[in-house]
Amino acid sequence: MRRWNFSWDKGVGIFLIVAVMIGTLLSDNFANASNLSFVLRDVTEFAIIALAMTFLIISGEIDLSVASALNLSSASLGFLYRAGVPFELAIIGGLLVGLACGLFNGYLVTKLGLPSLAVTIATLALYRGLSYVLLGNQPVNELPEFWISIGYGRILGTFLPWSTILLVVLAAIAWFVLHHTRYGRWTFAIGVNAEAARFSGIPVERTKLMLFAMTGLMAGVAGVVYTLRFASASPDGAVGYELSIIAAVLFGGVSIAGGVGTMWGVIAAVLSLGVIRSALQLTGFTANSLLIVSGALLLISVIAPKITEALRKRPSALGKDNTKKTIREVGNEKPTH
Amino acid sequence: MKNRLIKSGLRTFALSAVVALGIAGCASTETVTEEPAESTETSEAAESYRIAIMPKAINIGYFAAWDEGAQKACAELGATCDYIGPNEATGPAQVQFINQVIQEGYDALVISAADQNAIVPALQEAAAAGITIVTSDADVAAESADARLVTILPSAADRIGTAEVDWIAEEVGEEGCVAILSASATAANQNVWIAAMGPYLEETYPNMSWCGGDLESATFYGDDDATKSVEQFNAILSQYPDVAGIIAPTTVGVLAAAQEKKAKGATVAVTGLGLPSEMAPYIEDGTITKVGLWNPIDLGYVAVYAAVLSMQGEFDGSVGSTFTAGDASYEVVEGGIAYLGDPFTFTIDNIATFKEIY
Amino acid sequence: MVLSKPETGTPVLEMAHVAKSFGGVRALVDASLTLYAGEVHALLGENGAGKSTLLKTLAGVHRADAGEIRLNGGDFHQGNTRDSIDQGIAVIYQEPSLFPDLTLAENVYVGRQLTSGGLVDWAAMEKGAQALFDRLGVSLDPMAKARGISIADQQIVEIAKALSTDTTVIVMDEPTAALSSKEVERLFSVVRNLRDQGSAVVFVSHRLDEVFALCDRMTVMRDGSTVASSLISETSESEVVRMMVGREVSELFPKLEPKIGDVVLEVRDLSLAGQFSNISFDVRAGEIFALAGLVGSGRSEVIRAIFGIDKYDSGSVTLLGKKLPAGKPSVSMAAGIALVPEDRRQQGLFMASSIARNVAVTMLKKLSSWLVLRRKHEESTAAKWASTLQLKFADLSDPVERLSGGNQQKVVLSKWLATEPTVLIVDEPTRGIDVGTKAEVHKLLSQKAQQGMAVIMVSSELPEVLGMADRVFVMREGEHRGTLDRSEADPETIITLATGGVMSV
Amino acid sequence: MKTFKRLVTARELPVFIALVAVVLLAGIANPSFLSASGATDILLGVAIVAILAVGQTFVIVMRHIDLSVGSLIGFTSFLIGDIYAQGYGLMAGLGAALAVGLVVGAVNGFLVAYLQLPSLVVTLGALYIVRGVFNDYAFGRTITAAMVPPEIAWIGLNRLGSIPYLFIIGLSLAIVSGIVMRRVKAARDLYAIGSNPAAAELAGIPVARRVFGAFLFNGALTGLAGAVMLGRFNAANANSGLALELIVIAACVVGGVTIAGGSGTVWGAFLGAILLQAITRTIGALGIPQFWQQAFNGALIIIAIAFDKYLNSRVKTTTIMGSKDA
Repeated sequence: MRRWNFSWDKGVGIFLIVAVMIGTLLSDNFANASNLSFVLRDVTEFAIIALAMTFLIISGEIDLSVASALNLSSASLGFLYRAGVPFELAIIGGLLVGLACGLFNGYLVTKLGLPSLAVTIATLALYRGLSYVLLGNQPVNELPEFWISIGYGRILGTFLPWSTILLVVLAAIAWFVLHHTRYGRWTFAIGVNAEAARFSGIPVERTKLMLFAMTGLMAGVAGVVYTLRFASASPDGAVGYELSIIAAVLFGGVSIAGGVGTMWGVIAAVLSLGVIRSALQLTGFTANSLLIVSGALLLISVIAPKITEALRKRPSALGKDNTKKTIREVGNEKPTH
Repeated sequence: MKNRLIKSGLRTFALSAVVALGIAGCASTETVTEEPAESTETSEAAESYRIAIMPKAINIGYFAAWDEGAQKACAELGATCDYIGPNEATGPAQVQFINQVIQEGYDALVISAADQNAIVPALQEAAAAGITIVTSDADVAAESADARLVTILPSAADRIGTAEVDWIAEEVGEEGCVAILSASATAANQNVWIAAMGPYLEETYPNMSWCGGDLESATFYGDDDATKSVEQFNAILSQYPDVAGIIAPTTVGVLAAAQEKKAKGATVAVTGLGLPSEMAPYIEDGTITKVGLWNPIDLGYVAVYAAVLSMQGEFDGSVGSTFTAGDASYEVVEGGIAYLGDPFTFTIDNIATFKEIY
Repeated sequence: MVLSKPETGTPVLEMAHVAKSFGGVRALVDASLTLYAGEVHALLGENGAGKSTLLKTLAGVHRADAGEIRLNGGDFHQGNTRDSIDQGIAVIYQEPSLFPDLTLAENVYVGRQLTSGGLVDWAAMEKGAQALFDRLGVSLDPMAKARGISIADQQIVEIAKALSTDTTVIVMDEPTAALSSKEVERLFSVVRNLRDQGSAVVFVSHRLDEVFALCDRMTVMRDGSTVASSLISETSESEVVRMMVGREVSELFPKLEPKIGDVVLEVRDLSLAGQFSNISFDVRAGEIFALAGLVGSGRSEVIRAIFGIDKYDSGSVTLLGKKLPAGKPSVSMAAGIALVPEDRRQQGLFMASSIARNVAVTMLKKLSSWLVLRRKHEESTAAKWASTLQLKFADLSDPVERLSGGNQQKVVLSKWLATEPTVLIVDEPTRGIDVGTKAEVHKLLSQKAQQGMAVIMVSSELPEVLGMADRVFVMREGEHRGTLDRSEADPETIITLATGGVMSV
Repeated sequence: MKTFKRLVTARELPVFIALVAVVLLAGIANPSFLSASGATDILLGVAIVAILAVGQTFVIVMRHIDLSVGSLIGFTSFLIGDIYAQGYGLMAGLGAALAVGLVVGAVNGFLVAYLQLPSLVVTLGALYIVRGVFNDYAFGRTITAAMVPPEIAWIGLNRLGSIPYLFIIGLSLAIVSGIVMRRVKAARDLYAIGSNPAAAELAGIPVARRVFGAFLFNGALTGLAGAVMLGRFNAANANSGLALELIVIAACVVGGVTIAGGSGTVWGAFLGAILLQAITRTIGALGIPQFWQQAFNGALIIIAIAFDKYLNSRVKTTTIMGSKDA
């Protein structure tokens, strides 16, 4: 017999539905195809990076440099294009730069054994700085019309942005890999107990390196999407996205302590935040309110499971649950029992 | 003060309640759109236009004055104007609000572009949806000028740049090296002005130079952030100990420079573009002799007129066309630009009056 | 209940009819423990008998639902851990809980640092800790950080901590589990010393030989209740075992007749700086090959290197004629080596994950067709092994942290047996497991060996080594000291080789 | 001898050496850097980050983190000016700043200590909420020099010899906090908690109360530091303090306060803040182009962390139970 367990990711799914319903009730301009396309387009870059960040946080690591990596990829694309490289090649260049950012983070964390929180605060500054080195004070604009129309336009005859196709494909892959392949299992196992994972023959360091690399690559993909959507590459784009992305992932039920989370919870969370933003704007709240709502949602996402847990105290022979989850997992951890 | 805090607190609570309970009722408790302008009855407006007034960011004081002018015009024209925008001055953040403008079917959008490129596709989409777009205070890139009807700018770019050079020349006795404390490296306005300063200083004042030998070495970026601007001010002093004057063509930069100059008792002359209300203490105590700025109230005011007149069919934004706002008339010049005129300067003589205005 | 005649005088501690439930599970039903000053009192019982819960009630970690606790004839206040410490209860847990970033002196005084004038007095703490270390006969630098000191030293620091206050009761929860025999002897002399000075010591151990060597009295628990309490001198090992398990354990080491085959694993000149050097041996199919030696002699390090957890500096490991790369557990695993590690909770299991996931983690590739992981196969595999090893559980989706220690070890064994390894390495396979499960594990290892698996066993328990091994490879200080056949292996020879000739037990 | 040995092995020493090296390097390249005014620059610039780094150290040694400080200090700096401008005076403003700091610290502390929620998530939420409330409260208004209480403005502008008062405030705070963390029992508990949380519980340390207390202290300190920030800039707006949290954490990390908890000192964090500031300034003094500045900062933080790791792994002996990766 299976108990139906309430888990936060299901809560987020319900929350998304409720948010859509409230938005529909409160604003005539909310529930239509055009608004949906705006919401989808707005969350694309966040969502693409969040997919990779989900893996990373589940494995017990974190990457604060993603927004800078996104921008460095965008800046590299612009730099190459301005230098006369064909646009298609420049896109590949941007993707490779994103990948390189991720690999560098991964190298510092897995090979040198440095804590990812500290490392990626440093590379946050480094990658942003390199964007300035590449572009100086000159943003790149006048990108090829065709590509901009892909970046901003919609699929002919529909309301769906082209970038949504990319997002759906990437999300499907991410969901499949996380929940239906051994690589996903490895990710969870490493997050629950990295040492036991190593003793179970899981290539812990290689997996983590791959996860950092993938996060960098997704930042690169997001960087390309970002460049096309805003028809320009500049050194100061996407500032501060990193905390928003991490907030979205955590809101989606991924535990900062590692080992817990679902892909669809994260997707629902990213969409929820887009929907709420839209609903708040359309009902006349200011941008400041969105900050408050984001913060409140984040807190609720960690408080709510505590409350449900307290409500149905499961019988446990261990007595007091002493697994206190803190930021420490970002550094090193040695659970004591 | 107390009321505001309580209001903020209540709003936070209300928002949290919406989130926590997922109930609908609260959203109607309060909204923070601008108070509708006092509806002075107007004769000329047969229909009431809805116009979105979008600053680079709603939290910047300068734009409160800009919005004041816009609201005044709206009241005169019988239009309904909503002051909406992001809380961070970036293009991508602004795009989300341009989307809202499209979604809510506004008739016109008056916007100060936070990013000269990033918002262009969104503006084009808005234009395609039939929205009249006027940029004011900050324009989109010249290549994308067709994304808007017309732009209202304070003065010709070269004039703002050269005026600032003239101010600093006067203060340093037309001698010595000068550095620039700008906003962000990608700030379009500042970059255009700085470009105009470069050759002008070299040609007009033979005994003056750019610190470090060229414009690029003399330019520092404070990112319109108080902390960073102060840091960069100090970087200028330590890198060029002989610097005679600093031009800060940004309200954040000039304020930071004035404060730091006063704190350190530095002798370097400082001028630039500053809000009189913010700069008044420094002008009054002699830290700063002169700063300049156009009147942001006028910028907002004229932009709303341009938008409404165009919707009424009385103005088409083409080069050479003219329109009247209040008691002044404006002509559109090459590039689809209408200029307000020379920047105002503020000194000890007039600061007392202007600090009360904006 | 079999009660022996009480000692004279009032008991220091009386725990009577203590009961405690967690949710619906009754961990303690009717537990009693009486302790007198100047005795070492053994608390015995299988895992899950309730020993730890009873001690944690005393330590202030848990609060009893019912029952009476009296200390020095007065009421014992059941508060938090602080309150218990203040009342003179010191608990030394199985895994010492020091603070690696603090100095040894501060570790001794943690939570109640010495002060003068309201400020922490570092000089006094250094002096105090030094005095305690001297009294315990160890040379430790009180101002050195605790990070990196040996487990034996950690235990000494814990004891120093207990001695630094007016402690009336010292509880030691399996203190010898990770100690070498030499260190055990040092510990015993410290404990006897404490007893002679009038302390009451509660000693928990699964090693009956130690209990009989050290303790004066004992209390046996089973299923949450106290079943017996008597003088050690009035009982015997077999009687104690019977009381603990509630039945006769006829065969603790059910060794089957081995069928030794060809060499499957060749280890040649394996060296790792500071850990071990020039280790060479062959292991044959069907034999149980024991690595014996003191803790710290490099046994665990050798098998970690063979499996690839640590990268060795030089030498080679060859499995079935194929050379294995150094430092690659995944390759070793695929080639047919399995390692049941020493530290079950930290290295062997994903405590918060389900039983099924724990069992399946080593064979995710086999359970996948192309890329897709087939969950049905995962569950059926787990179910198969659970029944093979007679695992006691409610649901395969339950987290393993809800299982008892013995059952947890079965999960670890399952996950490795499921890979059908050529060589199974087990490191302290029965540490902290109750007697009943111990016999089951031994039987399983014997069976697997008989079926042709090569088993390498690291064990600190001599009876286990002698009872199970076909050959014994003895190490001392990282070097090979001798290899003994089953016929020539006896405690004296092994200890002589392991200690360098000095007999210590 | 023993004292000397302890001094040499102290984690703060390399930070200090690096600082001296950086200053000398910059001084050789650009002599004005070594002048009194050059030093004044760095000391003035570092005051805010240094104060926040001191408070953050209390939190990080417990293996926790407080991301809400940037939003909070911005809010209270605005609040002090605003309340003064409304005519309620300086003390009312400081009182309000302290109260807001205490409330935010208490909420963070309660959620982390008593509900045992992860501090990263809790304080990230607080970062957003405080910034949102602050922006809503400020809403386009700015605090100008005329609205700054004159006492605060005076402290921000003046110095003792060539040492700015703001730095003296920071330094005194660091000295006092340093002594507290070394010599006060409750503060020693924070190290124990960060070093081994489960063992701290068993050792009878009131873990929850200490964690709550540290967050409360950091909140109160950050709230009051709003006055320092106001004195420093003589102005405030809705963006004050934006993104300061990561700089503060970087300063702690550079100063040897390890993210994993249990080790590091207030003095180290203070030195770390000065080192970061000096490096930023050095880049300018060495004539490295503007656009390279941020990249250099990032690279230098990486070097600092890697160096820390190198240092620790040298000190650490391998344990029988296997060495742990950091």
